Amino acid sequence: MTNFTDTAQLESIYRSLYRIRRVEEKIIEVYPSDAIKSPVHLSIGQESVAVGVCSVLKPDDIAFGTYRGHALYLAKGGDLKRMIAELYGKRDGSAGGKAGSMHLIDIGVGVMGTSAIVATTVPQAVGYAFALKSRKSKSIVVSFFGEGAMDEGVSYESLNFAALRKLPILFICENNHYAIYSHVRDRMPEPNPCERAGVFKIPAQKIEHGDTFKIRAASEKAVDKIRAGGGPRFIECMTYRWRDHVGPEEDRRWKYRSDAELDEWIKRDEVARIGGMLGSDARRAIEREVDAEIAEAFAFAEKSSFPGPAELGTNVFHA
Amino acid sequence: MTNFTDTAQLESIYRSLYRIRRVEEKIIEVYPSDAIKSPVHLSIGQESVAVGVCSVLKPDDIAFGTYRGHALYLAKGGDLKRMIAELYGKRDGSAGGKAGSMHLIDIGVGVMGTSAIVATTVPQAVGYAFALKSRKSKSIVVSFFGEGAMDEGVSYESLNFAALRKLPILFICENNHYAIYSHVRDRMPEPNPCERAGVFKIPAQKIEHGDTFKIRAASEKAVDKIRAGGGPRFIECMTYRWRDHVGPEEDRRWKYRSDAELDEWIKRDEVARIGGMLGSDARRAIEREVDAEIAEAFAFAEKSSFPGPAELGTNVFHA
Amino acid sequence: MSSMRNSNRSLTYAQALYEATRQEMERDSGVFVFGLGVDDPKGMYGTTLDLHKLFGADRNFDTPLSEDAMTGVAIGAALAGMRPIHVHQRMDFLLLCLNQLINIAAKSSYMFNGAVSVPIVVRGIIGRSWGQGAQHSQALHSYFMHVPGIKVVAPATPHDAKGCLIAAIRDNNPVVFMEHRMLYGNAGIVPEEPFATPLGHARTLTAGDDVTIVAISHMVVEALRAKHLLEEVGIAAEVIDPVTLAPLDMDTIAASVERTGRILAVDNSWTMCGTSAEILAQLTERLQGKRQFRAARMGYAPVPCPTTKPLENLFYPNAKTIAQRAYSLVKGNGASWDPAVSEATEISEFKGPF
Amino acid sequence: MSSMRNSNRSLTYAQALYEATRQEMERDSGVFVFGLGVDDPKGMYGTTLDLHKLFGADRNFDTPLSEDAMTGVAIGAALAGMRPIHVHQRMDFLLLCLNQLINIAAKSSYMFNGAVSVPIVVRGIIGRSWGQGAQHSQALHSYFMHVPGIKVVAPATPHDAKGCLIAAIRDNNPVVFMEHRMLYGNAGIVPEEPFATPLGHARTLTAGDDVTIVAISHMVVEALRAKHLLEEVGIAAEVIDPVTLAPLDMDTIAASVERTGRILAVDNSWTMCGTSAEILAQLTERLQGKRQFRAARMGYAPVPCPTTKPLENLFYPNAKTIAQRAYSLVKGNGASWDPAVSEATEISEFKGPF
Ligand SMILES: Cc1ncc(C[n+]2csc(CCOP(=O)(O)OP(=O)(O)O)c2C)c(N)n1
Ligand SMILES: Cc1ncc(C[n+]2csc(CCOP(=O)(O)OP(=O)(O)O)c2C)c(N)n1
Ligand SMILES: [Mg+2]
Ligand SMILES: [Mg+2]
Repeated sequence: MTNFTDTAQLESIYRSLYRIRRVEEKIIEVYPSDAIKSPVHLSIGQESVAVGVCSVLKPDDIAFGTYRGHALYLAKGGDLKRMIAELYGKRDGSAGGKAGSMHLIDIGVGVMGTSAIVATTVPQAVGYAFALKSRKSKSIVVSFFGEGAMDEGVSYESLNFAALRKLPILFICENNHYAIYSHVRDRMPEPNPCERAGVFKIPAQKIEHGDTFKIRAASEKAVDKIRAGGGPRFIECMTYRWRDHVGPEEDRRWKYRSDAELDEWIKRDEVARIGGMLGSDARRAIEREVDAEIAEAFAFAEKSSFPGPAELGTNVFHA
Repeated sequence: MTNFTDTAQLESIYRSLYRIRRVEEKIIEVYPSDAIKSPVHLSIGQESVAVGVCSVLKPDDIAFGTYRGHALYLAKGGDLKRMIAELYGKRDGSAGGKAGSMHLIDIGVGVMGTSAIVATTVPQAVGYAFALKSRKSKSIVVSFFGEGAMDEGVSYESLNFAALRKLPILFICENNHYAIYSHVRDRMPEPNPCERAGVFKIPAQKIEHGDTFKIRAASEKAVDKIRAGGGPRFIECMTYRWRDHVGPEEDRRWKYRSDAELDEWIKRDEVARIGGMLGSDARRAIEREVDAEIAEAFAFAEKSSFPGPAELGTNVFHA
Repeated sequence: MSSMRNSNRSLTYAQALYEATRQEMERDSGVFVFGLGVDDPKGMYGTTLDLHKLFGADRNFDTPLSEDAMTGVAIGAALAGMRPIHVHQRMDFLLLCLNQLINIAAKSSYMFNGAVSVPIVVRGIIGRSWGQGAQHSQALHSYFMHVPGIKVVAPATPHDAKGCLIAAIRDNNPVVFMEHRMLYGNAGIVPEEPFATPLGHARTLTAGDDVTIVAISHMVVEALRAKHLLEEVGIAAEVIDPVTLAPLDMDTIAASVERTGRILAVDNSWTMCGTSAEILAQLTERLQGKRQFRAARMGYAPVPCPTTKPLENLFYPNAKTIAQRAYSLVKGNGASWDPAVSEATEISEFKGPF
Repeated sequence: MSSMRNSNRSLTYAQALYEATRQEMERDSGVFVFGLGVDDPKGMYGTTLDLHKLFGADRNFDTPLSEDAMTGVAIGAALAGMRPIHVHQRMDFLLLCLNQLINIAAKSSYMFNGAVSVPIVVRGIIGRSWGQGAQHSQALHSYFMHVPGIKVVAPATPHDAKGCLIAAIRDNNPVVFMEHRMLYGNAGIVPEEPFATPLGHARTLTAGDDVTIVAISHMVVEALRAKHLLEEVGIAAEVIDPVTLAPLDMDTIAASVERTGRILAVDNSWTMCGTSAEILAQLTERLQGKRQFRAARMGYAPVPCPTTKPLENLFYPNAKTIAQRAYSLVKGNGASWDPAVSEATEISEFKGPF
């Protein structure tokens, strides 16, 4: 591990990791009841990326992400109750029930709306960074996307423009090896997102094994440079999705990946590893608190009402 | 110069260069008469790229290009009479007058239809190469595009797929430094098309100064490797457009580029340089022949009739 | 192959698509299938399942997430004489393909005066339910209908799924083939032998003299249910499925409306500048001075698709709302009626997780 | 600024666009302009000429050829509170932008239940003549009209060019702003002070009781010429310019047709699933049982745009063909008439080279 010694920070990181993990597990538990009629793309196994990066961001930094957005939303400080209510399709959801799991938003904490179309938020993040720079803001933007987004041409256009204009943006490529069931090596002659970012003269770094501390350290350095006006940076975080691409299930039966590969990543579980670094009392206290908060959020979602017919037509346009 | 000693080949190259130059000059001459009501993107100054590359292609190799397509069309063997008739909007044109200068085609010699939308023919060329490979053909595809196309995301998608599938395709980036009046360094943090192609593990090479022989030599080597199943190659040919982006005029008055830069390139004129390598009799014989052919082609176009109203509705669909 | 064929064999819509594809791949080595996930263990809802095992990895293959270039690749392969089938899990992704489809595919034959043809099939699957929402439920047929040079087919039955897919593959022009995931499980009789259903012909599914209901894609199923509801109140609806949207068989529709004097056009998309607008406009042009008629349109509510079920229910026309609208067309616009009807099973039984 | 203003000041359409942009950039530092060539020596036909010299290189800038990402950049900047104006030299290039415009811009306000707005203006210039051909002459307004959440404006006069552009910039929603290069040279009276023309209101340009002609963009000019031709044969045409296409002011159009009993809808695009289809469909819905009417549509010929002049002439409606069609609507469909009319000067005098 890195020289990461501040206990408060360690606890805060564990809290964030554990909270995401437990929210996802609770979703898995509830899902068979059909209370959540929304395609959930779970972050289990990938928590460390959002947690590591967001641990160095300020509240008014801005994050753009994807339909696999639960971890990012929570790590950046998104409201848990409104998230669960959104999954339930309820009026108190972050988008009043109109959006579901794939389109979380909490602009108060800088979580911009996520998208179900791969790579679409990448240029938006760049545009937001352009605005911040124009306005001489001290804030920065982080753009989270899967390695699948690196197949899309718009990502190259976005990297090029961000570099050309030296924009304050950190690109985080969450490389979980797969786009649905398609391995990255079947989509790229060489799976080299960092090298690809590099041709735009964007400093790029790859972090192996989903190591939370290394992701945090790399992000910290990158964010400092970006804030100092150094232009965009790119970090590729190797990670792994434990569950099926979408839905609550395990997916070993589909045989598109080997059990051994999956098991190796499960062994690397960052939640367990970092939890193990805490004293057992401290750990249990965090877990109790988080569990209670989650129970409350699901109860809140259960109790919230569905939007009524009049809400069908609201907010198509902005006044 | 390279060790290029075969006189017949030298003559053939000169003929091709001179022919393109003279066709363009004749277009400039005729243009003020409004006989050509078509946006002409002249190749003057850039002849060596198409000529150098096409000099190593076989008739059944396939070329895809752009709206700046006169040089490619002619170098690959396209019918001159039908080209001029097409510029005149006449029935005997390569597309019956429906297409004009931006959409030349002569599939008999492997010139696929060019497009007025930047970068659109790049993936088509890749698709054609996919078909050739599937069918175990010995032919290859060459995709010509301006450096402006390297701004478009679809080019990265295309390079990636071509490399992934090891397709028989040669990418020729005609880097004339400008997209309309926009310099490449204002569009790329570093103008490095070769490096960009390289991340897809496509061998890439840059040829300076529009040198016909170097372009030819590089193409020859690349084409050999491609034909042997080595997958895609990429050549960036530095070149320069002497005239305005579109239309017959010079464009010094627009001041988007320096006279000095333009004059330096005009000094490098490959038509004059290579013409000077020929004996004056041989040279004059070629020029006479070509001039006569061109005169004939323009006369042919003049005489051809316009399509009639019934042709408005033909060929929307293929039977 | 055996000559003993079961003429009453039933297939689902998804199976019919699979069979059409497999048979065409057997017939013509130039036919190939590609797109995100086509060779994965789910095989695009079974419609492309394991085709690579039968025909090789070059004829049924996954691609990078590069919809724009892959569309160009399809066009390029078609220019070389092949017959690509490009599959998109959601039609919404076609918004990435329009430069190639509209600027190139639809125009090449004309622009090059017949020198080339672009025989590609673009399969687009319309999503619905379980919170597919604003970006996974769009149907873009009107975009392709608007532009000359491209055909559009939207079969509603397993029989047409097979016959039209074969026709689309054999067609020498670009064809957008629109499917709806709520139709995939529906079963119907489908001949085993390959057959091509000629494009451009509407099907009159039920005869009736009171009102013509033209419905598109999944709305055909809802319209047929509505027809049964309407029977209960003595209204005979003639349900027409255009099947092909470009070219659109307006002769059949106009002849029906000339008889019934009433048209309800139910689209599986928004009405504004959509297929239902075109149908009403053409009827107005054709029947003016000949036959007065009453007209109404239904389609998506004029909002992006919401995810939560109660609002999604209001977003789509259904058997009940179609029947009600037809009822008021027939009885006069004030008339209302509240038929008892439960949600279509393909919707109520759909359980995600996607 | 001086209070002594010339109330009869004349500007061209292009100058009006320039003035609107400059004034809004002065008013609001969040307004910026970008797109291929906006800061080049030609300044997008003068509409953005040298704005960077007035407002700095960050507020009027050229971009790489990356339409898809640049559209996303516009959206992102708008999410951050800015008001980008993204300029496209040809509307055809918008086919590269539809994923961002349709899947994101049009849906964000609704999908996020009002938490964000996307105040972007997308300027698309329609090309025509001198062999622009199939890929440089398309008008895509019906694509944007089809989808809820995005506005569409297509001013035909210098006055509306200025007023609508200002309104579009101030609007809190995505607005597609459609221009036509054949309108750029037309002059008209335009107030100097900034003014916003409220979106969603049609203009009745001439009053007439015999036939309503609704025309779009450059077709407004041709329709007005047709109106004069029709006067010669005693036919009074009411020419309506919808100005805004989404939302479409059907009240004005329907009231006119209710009076005239005749509608000729002339679009600057294809008719199939286009604006003219929507207009006829809504008239049919609104006037049924109330007023019978005769109807016709005109638009691009149902082919890709050919380049050669003799065929291009047949591709577009013009003053003569519009007048003839209106004539036969009024006199009965058999009636024909051959008015003497020469080609519109903005077309005949257009000399390329692009
Ligand atoms: C443009 C587009 N193409 C295809 C899809 C279908 N799709 C949804 S998720 C996905 C995989 C994306 O993989 P990646 O970007 O690596 O993210 P991950 O799911 O692994 O987090 C695909 C192909 C889509 N939503 N958008
Ligand atoms: C997709 C697209 N965007 C913009 C344009 C407008 N345009 C026409 S040519 C051109 C410049 C292209 O430059 P380059 O690719 O370098 O080719 P060159 O003209 O220099 O040969 C541009 C921007 C277009 N035709 N297509
Ligand atoms: Mg992935
Ligand atoms: Mg160039």
